[in-house]
Amino acid sequence: MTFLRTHRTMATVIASVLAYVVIKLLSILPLVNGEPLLNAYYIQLIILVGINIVMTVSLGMVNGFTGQFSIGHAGFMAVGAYTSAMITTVWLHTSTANPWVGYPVFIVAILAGGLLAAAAGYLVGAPSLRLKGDYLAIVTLSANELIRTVIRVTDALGGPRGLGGIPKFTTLEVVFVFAIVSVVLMRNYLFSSHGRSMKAIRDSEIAAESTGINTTRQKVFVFVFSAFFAGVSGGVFAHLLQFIHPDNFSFVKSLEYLIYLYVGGSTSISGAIVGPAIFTLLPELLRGLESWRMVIYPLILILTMIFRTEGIMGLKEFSFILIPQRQRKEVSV
Amino acid sequence: MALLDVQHLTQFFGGLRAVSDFNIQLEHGEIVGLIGPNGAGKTTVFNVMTGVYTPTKGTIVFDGQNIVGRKTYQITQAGIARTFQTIRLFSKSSVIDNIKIAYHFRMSYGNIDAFLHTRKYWEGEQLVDDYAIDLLRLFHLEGHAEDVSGSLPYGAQRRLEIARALATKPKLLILDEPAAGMNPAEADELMEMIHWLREKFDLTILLIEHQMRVVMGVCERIKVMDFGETICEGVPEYIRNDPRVCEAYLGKGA
Amino acid sequence: MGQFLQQLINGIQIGSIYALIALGYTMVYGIVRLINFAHADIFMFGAYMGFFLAPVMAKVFGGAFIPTIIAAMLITGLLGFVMEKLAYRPLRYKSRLSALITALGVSIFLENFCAMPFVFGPTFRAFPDLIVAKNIPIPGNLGLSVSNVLLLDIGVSVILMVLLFWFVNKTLIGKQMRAVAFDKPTASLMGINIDVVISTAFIVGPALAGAGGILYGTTYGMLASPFLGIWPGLKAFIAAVLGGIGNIPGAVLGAYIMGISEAFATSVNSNLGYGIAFAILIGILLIRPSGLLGKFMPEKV
Amino acid sequence: MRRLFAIILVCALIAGVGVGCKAKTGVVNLGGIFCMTGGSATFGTSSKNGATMAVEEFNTAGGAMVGGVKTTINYINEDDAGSPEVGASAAQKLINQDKVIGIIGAVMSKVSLAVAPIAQAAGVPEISPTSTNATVTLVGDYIFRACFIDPFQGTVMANYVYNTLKLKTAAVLYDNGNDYNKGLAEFFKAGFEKNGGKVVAYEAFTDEDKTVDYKAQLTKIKATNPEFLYLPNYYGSAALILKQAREMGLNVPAGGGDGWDSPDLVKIGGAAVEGGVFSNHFSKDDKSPKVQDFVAKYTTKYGEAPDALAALAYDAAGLFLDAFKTAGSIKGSDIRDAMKKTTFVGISGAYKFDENRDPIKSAVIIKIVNGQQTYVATVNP
Repeated sequence: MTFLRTHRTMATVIASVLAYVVIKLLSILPLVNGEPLLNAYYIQLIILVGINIVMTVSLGMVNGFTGQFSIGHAGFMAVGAYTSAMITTVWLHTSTANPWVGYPVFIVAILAGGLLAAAAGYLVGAPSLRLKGDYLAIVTLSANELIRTVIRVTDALGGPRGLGGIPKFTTLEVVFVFAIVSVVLMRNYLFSSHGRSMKAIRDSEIAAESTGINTTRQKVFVFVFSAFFAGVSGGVFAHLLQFIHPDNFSFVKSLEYLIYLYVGGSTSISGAIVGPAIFTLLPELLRGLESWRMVIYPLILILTMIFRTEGIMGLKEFSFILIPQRQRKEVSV
Repeated sequence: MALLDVQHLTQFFGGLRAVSDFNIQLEHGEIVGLIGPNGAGKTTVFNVMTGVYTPTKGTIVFDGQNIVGRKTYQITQAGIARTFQTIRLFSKSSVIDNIKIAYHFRMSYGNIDAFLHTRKYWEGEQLVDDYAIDLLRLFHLEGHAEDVSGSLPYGAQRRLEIARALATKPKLLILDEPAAGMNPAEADELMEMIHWLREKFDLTILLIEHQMRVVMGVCERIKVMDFGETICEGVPEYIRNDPRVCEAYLGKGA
Repeated sequence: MGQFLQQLINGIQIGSIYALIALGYTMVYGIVRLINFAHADIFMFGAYMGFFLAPVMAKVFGGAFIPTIIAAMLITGLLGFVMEKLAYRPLRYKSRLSALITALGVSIFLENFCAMPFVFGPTFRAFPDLIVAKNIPIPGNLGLSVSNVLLLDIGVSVILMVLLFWFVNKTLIGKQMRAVAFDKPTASLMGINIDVVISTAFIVGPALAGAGGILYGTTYGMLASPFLGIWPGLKAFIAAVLGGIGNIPGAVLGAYIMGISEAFATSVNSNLGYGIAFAILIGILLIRPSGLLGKFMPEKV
Repeated sequence: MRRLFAIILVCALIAGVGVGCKAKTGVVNLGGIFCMTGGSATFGTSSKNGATMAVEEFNTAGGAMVGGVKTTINYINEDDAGSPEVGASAAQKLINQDKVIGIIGAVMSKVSLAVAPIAQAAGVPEISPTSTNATVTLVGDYIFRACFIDPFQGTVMANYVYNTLKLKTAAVLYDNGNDYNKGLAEFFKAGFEKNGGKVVAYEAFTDEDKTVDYKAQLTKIKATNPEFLYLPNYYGSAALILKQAREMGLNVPAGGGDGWDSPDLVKIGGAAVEGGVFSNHFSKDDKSPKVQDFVAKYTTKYGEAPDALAALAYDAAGLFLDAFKTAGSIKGSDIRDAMKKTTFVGISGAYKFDENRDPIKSAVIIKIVNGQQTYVATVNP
């Protein structure tokens, strides 16, 4: 137990692996009428939750912890999705390749998608992060729609027909590894000197600047790596759905991530995990209501915000998110 | 050579001249006060010196380098630290994190270490933690290390802001109305602390203050500004008796 | 040349409708610093009110246009008032971003609720002809023409905007609104009832959007679905930011720039007509970070 | 911990909706995926109505015999909200949760393309009533469609305009965000130019139903003096475009594709759409009892005349159920094989699938005369 307390990252990984094993078993063992408890439908939802968690946590880095206001996250997701899909589907026909070739190509492809998304993030962020609050929001939203317009009028990317025939590389395992690695990396960054600088910028940019922090560089860097993770998520998403379309990545999608983030709690990584988990599953849970579901869903959203203004988690974190405190030497007076 | 040499500093905002032809030289180890009625341009001088505004005209040489046109963070890194008229702590961060943030630009690890929590990260964190706790101890804040800084009592917030400024290891510390909102007993403590700071950290201190008792009690030299102009300069005794100062504060004929 | 002028006219027409929506965004923003995403849906609501009320009004009053637009403005004003009371007031002194997410929720709710078969339904609706469209050729050999609908759009927008300027600048409540927009705590110390001012903004803004909805219906003759507000709303919102959000003349200017530039961009390359609005916006904000008429207020250090 | 949370949620999900979908003796599930919420809900509603009607008729007629047991259909309709992602989840639910024997849907190609890989992998036949994108059925051999693909319909109109109407120049105005629009536009252009005609203006707009101002494009088109205006849009946009075109004095004949087929075309467009010609699957004028019966029954049941989407969904479901009956099996592969060999005669004519599981069937040309759809000609492939 001491080990688990002092090595939280390790503990998180072990817990995640255990959770994976449980889910995997539940999806194989015939428990209910000779059928597994978790069928492919649930697995698909779990995978979507995983992707949305990474999207939301990465958005939280910019919006929640650095205090900026970006609402164009789906644009970067689009860049990653299209880049990776072009590599695996159009340039290298991996759908027919064997998995030993396919998976390495897939990994390279989603990383390439992430890098291109990061480049796009730099192009958007570098000039515009000097804008404050809502102005930054509008620029990011516009960039989102510009990216979509470019995809739509580019026939090489499928244009309005979308891009199909993408091999299905995204499995439960892939999403587990992807989500855990991404969240741990971002969590680590947050609990570092750089992460403290992010929060300093959020609390007072002027004070941060006057304590020697190059706030512009820090903001741009956060924006860029956030776009990177969004891009990789896009790649994972494309290889789940096997078909992508410009409409998948409209500003409406960006607003969805905004909802996940603020409902969960924007200044808490745990919140950025809980928010998408609940609000990805909620519309599915409401399927029985037919067209009422999209009436009930926003009502639940509004009530959540009214009664939990700071989001479900507020500022709290699950204990596994926190970095353990080092024992300090005795305080002498 | 003077630590700080400001020559012919002039600052316009649109058509408004906030500061005109301001000059000041600070020698190493001095404590100098800048006083004047509200709107005299004192805070503007501070803001120009710390790179918040770029001056319309004039030169600022600090420690042998011209710092005009540099960004605020570069000036801080060069060795000028400040506090603010209204407290600007990182109010949602813990007290100790406020100090650690000021250490950031000297932190030994980079972005990659931050993502991966490498050995370098852990070493750096240990170093900064020790450093920060020692600094807090000097300001009697160690018991509050993990508290959210916004929840501290006012006096403690002032102390923390000064401690944070010191964590950047400045050569010159500029304090913008450090005694604002303090009662006489607290102000006395502050005066003591300013002297102690200079000795302990080998500082040069420039301060704006409205409480005359504090200014007279702590400063070795005082500069008086009104409407952006310097109206007189000298030791406290001299300033106290200068009619122009009285006039600036109370109006003509007073 | 002829085509150029015709495109200018086209742009002014669509700009007029954007302007009426943009004014609501900017008023609400100026006073409570909230991007009211549901504003676009109030515009939709106004248009549907026109659809349902016009036949009734025609029966009762003989003429339909003026009674319909007034009735729609009253109803959307009421809707705005209720919306603020129920959804935004509980969050007023809490997080601004929570209010934004709530606004998103209200928007999704209005769209989907109105799309229910027993409310407005999801189907296309032919908007009743409140006035009979006529084409008036402009004398000269350029082949230009304007329709009476276009003149109506511009006329109604201008009248409403003039009324709004009068309201904001000359009436007591208008002056109070400006005071609150400028500095809420001080205004409240001066004895201004903030609740009343905010409610007023949430009545006047939506009422203008309601009028915009009627003009939209009259101009285009069709209501596609209760989701029809999204895109005009987004464009109008961008227009408001372009002009300097919180600034009333700015919103009008932004809306016309938006409408005209869209028309011209479309005439150059219709594939890019949609995207151009966003490109222009990014360009302008990078040069003037507070919008065209917005005042840059540096943070006091 | 996080995963634990997910598990709890998933368990809640199961408790909420999961259980209780076991097939009773003699009843099997058939899934439908249509856009019931969002901006295109009106298309989804028509489609759902058509499919529901086909299922009800099938059950009334006695269902099918599966292994000697009389089996009827329980139709489960799911919403895709017009989004590929939501459509994929709906498909997973239908296949894994409800164990459907087939899927009718989706309306839009972008959704069908996300549904198809799932249906294909699970071996569940899917038939889309209206997805015209050629790549939909190429996903695999379980994927069918009930409508023409874009090349056929676009070419039909190009030939008709050039050869029958004898018009030599045309302008095209389409939605570049919609694959159906773009497909028709491209093939019309190609066909028209191949015949020797000239497309003098080829303009686009964006975002189907939300765009309502086409004046900028029309001003440009008017300057090129076309003899014909091809509008491969849905009825809403087509009616609006024509209204605005007529308002600005662009009074040339106009035409489009099966997206025009709705009573709302005339309701919205009024006099502006008078004389418009479009390609369609069937004509309501058709005196065949099958068509008349369908139109009458649909109108009584839903209070409005059926549009093309309703008719095609009705056909798609009918075709699937016919194959199910023939196969006498609930196995996907058996139904698929029966579908491949179908000779089903629906509202839109006799169905026969080519090797890509696209139907080979004739098109009709319809003209709006006095606000009524009037049969003009039949074009065979």
